[in-house]
Amino acid sequence: MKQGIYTVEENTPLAEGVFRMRLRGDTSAVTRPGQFINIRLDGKFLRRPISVCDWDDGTITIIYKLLGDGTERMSRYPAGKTLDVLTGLGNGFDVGRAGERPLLIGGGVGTPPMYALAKQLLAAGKRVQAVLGFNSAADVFYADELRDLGAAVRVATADGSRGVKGFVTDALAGLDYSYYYACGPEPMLRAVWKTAVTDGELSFEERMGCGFGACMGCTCKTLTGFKRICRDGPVLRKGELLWDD
Amino acid sequence: MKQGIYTVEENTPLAEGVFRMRLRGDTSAVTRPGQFINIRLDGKFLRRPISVCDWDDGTITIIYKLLGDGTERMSRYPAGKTLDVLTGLGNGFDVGRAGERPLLIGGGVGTPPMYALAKQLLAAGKRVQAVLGFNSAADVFYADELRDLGAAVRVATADGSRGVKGFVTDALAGLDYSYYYACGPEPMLRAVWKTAVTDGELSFEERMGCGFGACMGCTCKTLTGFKRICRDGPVLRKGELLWDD
Amino acid sequence: MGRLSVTLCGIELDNPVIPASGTFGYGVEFAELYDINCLGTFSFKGTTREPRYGNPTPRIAEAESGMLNAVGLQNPGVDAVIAEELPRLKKCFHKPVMANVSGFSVEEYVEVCRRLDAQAQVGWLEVNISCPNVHGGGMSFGTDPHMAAEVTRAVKAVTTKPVIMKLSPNVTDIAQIARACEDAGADAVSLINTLMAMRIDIRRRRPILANVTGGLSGPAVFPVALRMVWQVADAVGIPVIGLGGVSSAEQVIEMMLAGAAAVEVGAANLTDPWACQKIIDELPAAMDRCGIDNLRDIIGGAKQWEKT
Amino acid sequence: MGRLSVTLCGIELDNPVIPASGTFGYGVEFAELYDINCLGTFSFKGTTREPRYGNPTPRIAEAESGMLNAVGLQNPGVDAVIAEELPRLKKCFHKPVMANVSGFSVEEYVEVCRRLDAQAQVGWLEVNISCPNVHGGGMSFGTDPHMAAEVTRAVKAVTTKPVIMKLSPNVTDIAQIARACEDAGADAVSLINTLMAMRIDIRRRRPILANVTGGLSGPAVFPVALRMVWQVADAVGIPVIGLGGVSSAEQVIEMMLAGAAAVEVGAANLTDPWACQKIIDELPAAMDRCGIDNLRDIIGGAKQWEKT
Repeated sequence: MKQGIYTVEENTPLAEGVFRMRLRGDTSAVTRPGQFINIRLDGKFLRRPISVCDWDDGTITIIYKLLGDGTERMSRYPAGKTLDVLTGLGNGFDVGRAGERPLLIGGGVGTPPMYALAKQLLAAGKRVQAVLGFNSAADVFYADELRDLGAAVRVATADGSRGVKGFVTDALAGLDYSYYYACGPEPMLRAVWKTAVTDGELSFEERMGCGFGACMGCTCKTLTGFKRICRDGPVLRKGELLWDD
Repeated sequence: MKQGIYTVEENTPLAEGVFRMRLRGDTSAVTRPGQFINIRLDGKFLRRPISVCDWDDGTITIIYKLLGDGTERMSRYPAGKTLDVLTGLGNGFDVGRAGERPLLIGGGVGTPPMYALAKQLLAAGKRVQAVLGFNSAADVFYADELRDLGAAVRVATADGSRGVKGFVTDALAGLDYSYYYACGPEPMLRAVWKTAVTDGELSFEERMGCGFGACMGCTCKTLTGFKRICRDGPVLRKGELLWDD
Repeated sequence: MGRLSVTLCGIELDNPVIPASGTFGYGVEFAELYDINCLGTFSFKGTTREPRYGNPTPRIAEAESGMLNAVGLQNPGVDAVIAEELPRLKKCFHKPVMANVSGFSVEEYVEVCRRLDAQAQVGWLEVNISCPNVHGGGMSFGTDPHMAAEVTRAVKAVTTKPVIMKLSPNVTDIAQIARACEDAGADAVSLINTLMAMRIDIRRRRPILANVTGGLSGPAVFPVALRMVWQVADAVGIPVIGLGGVSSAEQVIEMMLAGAAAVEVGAANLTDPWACQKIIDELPAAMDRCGIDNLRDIIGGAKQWEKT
Repeated sequence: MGRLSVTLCGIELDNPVIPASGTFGYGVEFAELYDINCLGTFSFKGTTREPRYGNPTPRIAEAESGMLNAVGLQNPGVDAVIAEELPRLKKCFHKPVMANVSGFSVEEYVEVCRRLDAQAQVGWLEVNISCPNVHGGGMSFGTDPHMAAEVTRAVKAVTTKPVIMKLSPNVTDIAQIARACEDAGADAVSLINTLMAMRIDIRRRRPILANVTGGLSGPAVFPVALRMVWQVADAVGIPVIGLGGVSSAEQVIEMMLAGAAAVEVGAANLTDPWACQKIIDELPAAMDRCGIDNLRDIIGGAKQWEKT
C-alpha cells in the first residue's frame, strides 16, 4: 500500500449513474487485478474504496457508481483536481489458477476489475470468456471494451433489453470454462457460487473503515477463519465461503 | 444583510502576516464604513468576520491578519476562487458627527475601515487627520494610501522604528480635531477613550457566532444596555462605554 | 393537510421545521431576512424571570463541524418579553410560537411559565432543564430524574398549554429522564441540548471560553442526537422533538425516521441565516427521492424495520 | 530525556503519542508502513478470554468529521494473542506495549489481565469498561462507579503492572467514575471511549449499522473529550490519558494542557495510516510555535490560568 497525491485526468459518465475516472500518479503499489484504491473526498471523513479497472505506469482507471453524497461530489471533480489516494489495497485475483479457458463474471459495478484481469489473462495466452450482468440496456458498460481486448463476451440484462434475459447465471448455460472469477453484488455471487461448475474466486464488497486491515470493520466468517474483506479479500476462494444451502 | 457568492480577484500580502483580498460580487448591502462581512471558509464551521476596507459597485476590499488555521487557509485562496459571504453586517461609523476636522485612529488591523471612512469624509469636504499605530515599521500598512486620499497621517510604532515612538495616544499630542473615529485592539481603544479630548466613536472586536445578532455570542454591557457587537456595533459611541477609571 | 404537515401536541404545523431556542432570538432579526411564517413555528430565546446579561465573553469557540457556546441565558427577562418582544413578533409572525423557559429554581420555572402560558401568541412551553452553561441551575434539573419530574409537575400545575421538557444529553440514561418527565405529566420532550465541551487556546494556554466549558452544537453532534431520539422514542408515548446538528432536509427525515414528531434546527441558523427556509424548500424533493408521500407517516419509521 | 518525552506510570515514553486500541490491530499492519518504534507505545486490539467474531456487518457508518463503528470486540482471544500476536509483534516493536482488555464478567477481566500481565512485552494493562457496542457487558461496567471500582480492585489484585481504566463518556459524571477507579487502586485512567451514536439509511428506512447503534469517534468528539479530560484531571491524582478525535500535533498539545499525561490517537489512524508518525514529526515545530520547551512541563498547563 502507498499513499499519494493523484491528478484527475478524466472523469466522465459511462452509463446510467456510472462514471469513469482516470488518475495520474504513482501506480507502483498496484500489483494485481481485483485490488482497490481508497480515495479521500473533500468534506468526508471516511475514504471511498473503489476497485481498479485498469492501470499502467502512470495512470489508474476506476469506474464508480453514484451511491450518495460522496460519489455525487466525486462525479463533479474536474480534470486537474488532485486527490489523496491509498493505492494497492486488497489481495486481488490470482491469475495463476485460471487454466486455459477462464470465465470472468461481472455484475454491474462488479464489471470493472474484469477488464484488467482479462488483459493479463489474454496476454498469458488464455482463452477468455466473460459474462456481464446488468439491470437494463442503459446500464451496460465495458462489454465492447472487453471484446476489443479479445474476450468472448455474453451480456445478460434483468429486463431482457439487451443480450440474454435474466441474471448472469442464466447466461452460463453451455459455456465451457476451466475456472471462474466473479465480482458483483452478494446475491449474484451466491447464485454464481451455486451454479458455476468449476472452482473459482469471488470478489466481495463491504462498508469499510480503513481499507487496510486495521479496524476490523469489514470482517466476514469463512471456512478458513475470519477474513477482513479489505485486506484478506476482497477476493475469496470458492472453497472458503460459508454459504450453507 | 445579503448572502452572495463572491469571486476572489486579488489576495496578496500587504505587511508582516497581513493580507489584502478583493472580492467581486453584489455590494449593495454595504452602506457605511466600519461595517464588516462574514466569510465561510472551506472546512470551517463558523464564518470569519472581517471589516470592510473599501468597496465600490462591484468589489469589496478587505484586509485581514493571519490569526490561525482559518486565515492561513484563506491567505492561500487563488484568484478566481468563489466564496460564500454575508455582506453589510454591523452599524458602521456615523459620518454625520464628524465635524470639520475629524480624527481617524487605527491600530494594526483596525486601520482598514479608516480607508473608506476617510474617503467619505474627504468627499464631504472635511479636513481628515489620521493616526495609525503599529508594533514596528514592518507592520505598517495603508499610511501612504490614506495620504494619497488627502488625509494628514501620523504613524506611531511601539518600537519607534517608524514615526512617533509609542502608541497612537502618544501621537495625539497637539492635534486639533472636532471628533474621532477609532478602531483597534481593546487596550488601544481604552487608551484613546481616556486620552482623546472630543466626543467620538469606537469600533470593537469580539468572537462572534453568527455576526447578525441571533446568537448573543458577542454581547457587551454599555450605559445604554446590552449591545451585540455584531449588530448593535461594532461601532459604539464614546458616551455609551462602561469603562470605569 | 399538506404533505409536510405534522401535529405537535394537538396543534398542526405546516411543516416539522422549528428553529431552536438561542439561535433565532425572538424572531425579528430573521423576519427581516425572510417571511418566518414559512416555519412550522420557532422556539424563542430562553427566558428567565429577571433580565440576564449571561456569561462574560468570549462566549463562542470553533470546533470541527460545530461550535461551542457559553452565552449563559442572556435574555431581557419575562416582563420585557411580554411587554416588548411578543408585540413586536406579532407584526411579523402569525402562528403560535414556542416559549422557551429557563430558571434557577422550581419557583422561577413556575412563575415564568405561568406568565407566558397566559400569552395568546404562545402555543407551547419548552422548559429548558438542560442548559450546560449556567451554574447552580439549568442542567442540574435535567440530569436527575426526580428534579426533572419535580419541575415538570410544578409547571404543569400552573399551565394550560402543552409543556415540552428540553432534555440534556449529558446523562447516562436520557430515556430514564424522559420517562420521569412523561410520568410527571409532560406533553412532549425535546432533545438534545448541547454536549458539554471545551477548547483551549494552545498559545495563551487558557480556555478559549471565559466560562471555561460550553455547549457543543452543529453537525458534529447529529449522530449522538439521533441515537438519543431513537432511545427516547422507544421509552415514552409522548411526542419527541428531535434536534442536534440538523442542517439539511435529509437530516430532518433521518430524525423523523428515528422517532421525532418534529425537528428543531439550531446552529445551522447561525452559519446560514436562511437555513430553515432552505430546508423547508428542499423537503419535498428529498421526500420524493426517498419515496415518502407524507412526512407525518414516517415518524419512527425505522422502528418498523427493527420489529420485523 | 528528549523534549517530547513523558512518563506514564513510571515508564518513560519517547513521546506521548499512543495509537488507540481498535485502530492499530496488534501492530503488524502498521509495521509494514513505518517503523512503529517511533511511537510512545500503542494500545493493542481489545482482547477477551475467548476468540470473538464481534457484531454482524455493516459495522461502519459515516458521520460529519467522524465515523461510527460497532465492531463488537472482534479479537482472536487471549491464548492466540499470547501464542501468535505477541511473538509476531516482538519482531517489529521493541518497546513495552499497552495491553487492552475487555470482558463480560469480572472473572473474565481478571483472567485475561492476569495472563497478559505475565507477558514481558506488556508494559501496561488498559482495561476497557466502556465498549458501547456489546450487550450484557462492556459499557455497563463503565457507567456505574461501584462496578467500575469492583473491576479495578479485582484486576489490581492479580496484576503487577500499571492498570489503566478506560472510561466511557456516556455518563452524567465521568469524574465520579474516575474517582471510584482511583480509590479502587487504578494507576491511571484513559478517556474517552466513543460516544454512543446512530445513523439511519433514509432510503431503506433502517439503521445503517447491523448493531443499530455504534460508537462515534473522530474530530467531531474532540471538544467533548477535552472537557472530560479537564474535569477528570481536576478530580483525580493519577495520570490521565486523553483521547477522542485527536488528529494533529496541536490537538496533542491541547489535550496535555487540559491535563493529559499522554495522548491516544484513534480514528485518525484509519483515514491516514501514517497519522501518528506525522503527528510525532510535527510536534517539535508545533511546540516551538507555542513556546513550549518540553511537553512534560505543560501537562495541565491551562489549569494554572484558572487558578490565577
